[in-house]
Amino acid sequence: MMLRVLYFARLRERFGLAEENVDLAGATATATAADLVAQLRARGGAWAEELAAGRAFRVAVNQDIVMLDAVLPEHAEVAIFPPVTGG
Amino acid sequence: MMLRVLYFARLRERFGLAEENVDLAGATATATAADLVAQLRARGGAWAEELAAGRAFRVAVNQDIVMLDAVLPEHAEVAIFPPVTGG
Amino acid sequence: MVKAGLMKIVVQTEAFDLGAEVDAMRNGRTDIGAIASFVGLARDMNEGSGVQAMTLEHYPGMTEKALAALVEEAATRWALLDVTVIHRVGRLLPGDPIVLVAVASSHRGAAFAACEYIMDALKTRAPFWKKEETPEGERWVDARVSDDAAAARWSA
Amino acid sequence: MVKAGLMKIVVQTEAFDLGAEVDAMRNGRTDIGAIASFVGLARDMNEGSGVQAMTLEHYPGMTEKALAALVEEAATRWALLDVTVIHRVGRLLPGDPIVLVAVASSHRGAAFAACEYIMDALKTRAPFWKKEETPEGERWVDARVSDDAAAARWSA
Repeated sequence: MMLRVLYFARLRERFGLAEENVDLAGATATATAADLVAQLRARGGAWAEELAAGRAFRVAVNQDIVMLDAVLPEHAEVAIFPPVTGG
Repeated sequence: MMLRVLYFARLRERFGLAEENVDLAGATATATAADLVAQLRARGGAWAEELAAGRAFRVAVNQDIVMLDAVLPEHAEVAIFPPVTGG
Repeated sequence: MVKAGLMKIVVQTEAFDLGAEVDAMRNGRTDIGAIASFVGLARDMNEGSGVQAMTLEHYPGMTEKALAALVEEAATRWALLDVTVIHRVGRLLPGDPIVLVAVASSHRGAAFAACEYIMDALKTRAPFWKKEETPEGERWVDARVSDDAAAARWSA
Repeated sequence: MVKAGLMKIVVQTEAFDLGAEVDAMRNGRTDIGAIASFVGLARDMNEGSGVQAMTLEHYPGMTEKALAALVEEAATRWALLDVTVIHRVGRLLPGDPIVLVAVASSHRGAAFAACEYIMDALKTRAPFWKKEETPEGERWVDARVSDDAAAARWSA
């Protein structure tokens, strides 16, 4: 399953990457945001560190913030970012 | 006891009077706002009507809103007016 | 207490300029994080009747004193950096601004709360009275029970 | 729901003009009784450090969508006549305005509540991030527990 993945703020800097296409390995129609996060975390280094369980990050699917158990539509735009601090 | 008495808004219109000097009859050092109101009420007509017990009016002594049992200082500026409606 | 010179209270017949008042508050300062402001306007309807115009009367001298007391109370409850209150008097038409309250603080919670507190207190304790011109003639506006309730919230 | 055309949501690098935005809301209307507004400004201090400048990053596309959702929620809770939200991005200096929220309603209670609701929700749900320049170097601002608490009030 192909996904467009975006990173913002501290995560963008830590990963050295603003966006990429990710092929979610072995994904079925019920693949979730948690599956994507697990695959990214397996890259090790900053990925393992920033996306570790218990770290505060947020996931948006097609521009709506979701829980990690949200199912990912094909070709979804998924964004991963720190808690927001605007205003 | 001489008092300067001011009327505002509907009361000013009903009484046909914006301000006057009132000699509070038989006043002692413990004369109160209620004593002044009673003397004005005794004038009858609009005075009796607008200042009747249970009518909503406010009294300020030297520009602070007070209860009717407030003691009146000599030469006080006393204002009697309807509940306020600004803003 | 609001520092001397950092509280502006004005009663005037002229219109006021919200942008200019807020700019004057923040001009040259870098410690203000939040400015909450309120503008109250004359409406064309009240109590089910059309309102063609209104005239605001006040009690010169007491008005300024009462407004200053409300602002000082707010500054006792919340950490405020600056407060401006401008209230118009005289004849106003529907759409005309009547009152401006602007409150500056380091943080938004204090700015919002103090601004609303001052407006609620002003509605019940500052000596202004409105007379409306309607198709049925002139009438003095009655005090609203909802304004008493709004003011009473803050002493809960 | 806020009527089509009566909700303005903008993300921009330029400064905004509070007075002009509020005037645009009330221009030609006589049904608005209250406009509550809020301006958030960049401060020179945060978490005990001097802040020389900050840069605001956002998520184009999602930002506008998230802000529109917050405004629609507010319009479901309170009877609103108009709402404007402007949020700046890019590099800002202490004293610079960051965000503007203005809410028009017939009555002040609704205007105040909706304005504060939108600000609280924006702080926790709109995708903006602040990076501060301090004497100790650059740092991303951490989300504040107090902002979560402020937003959670509204679902009580």
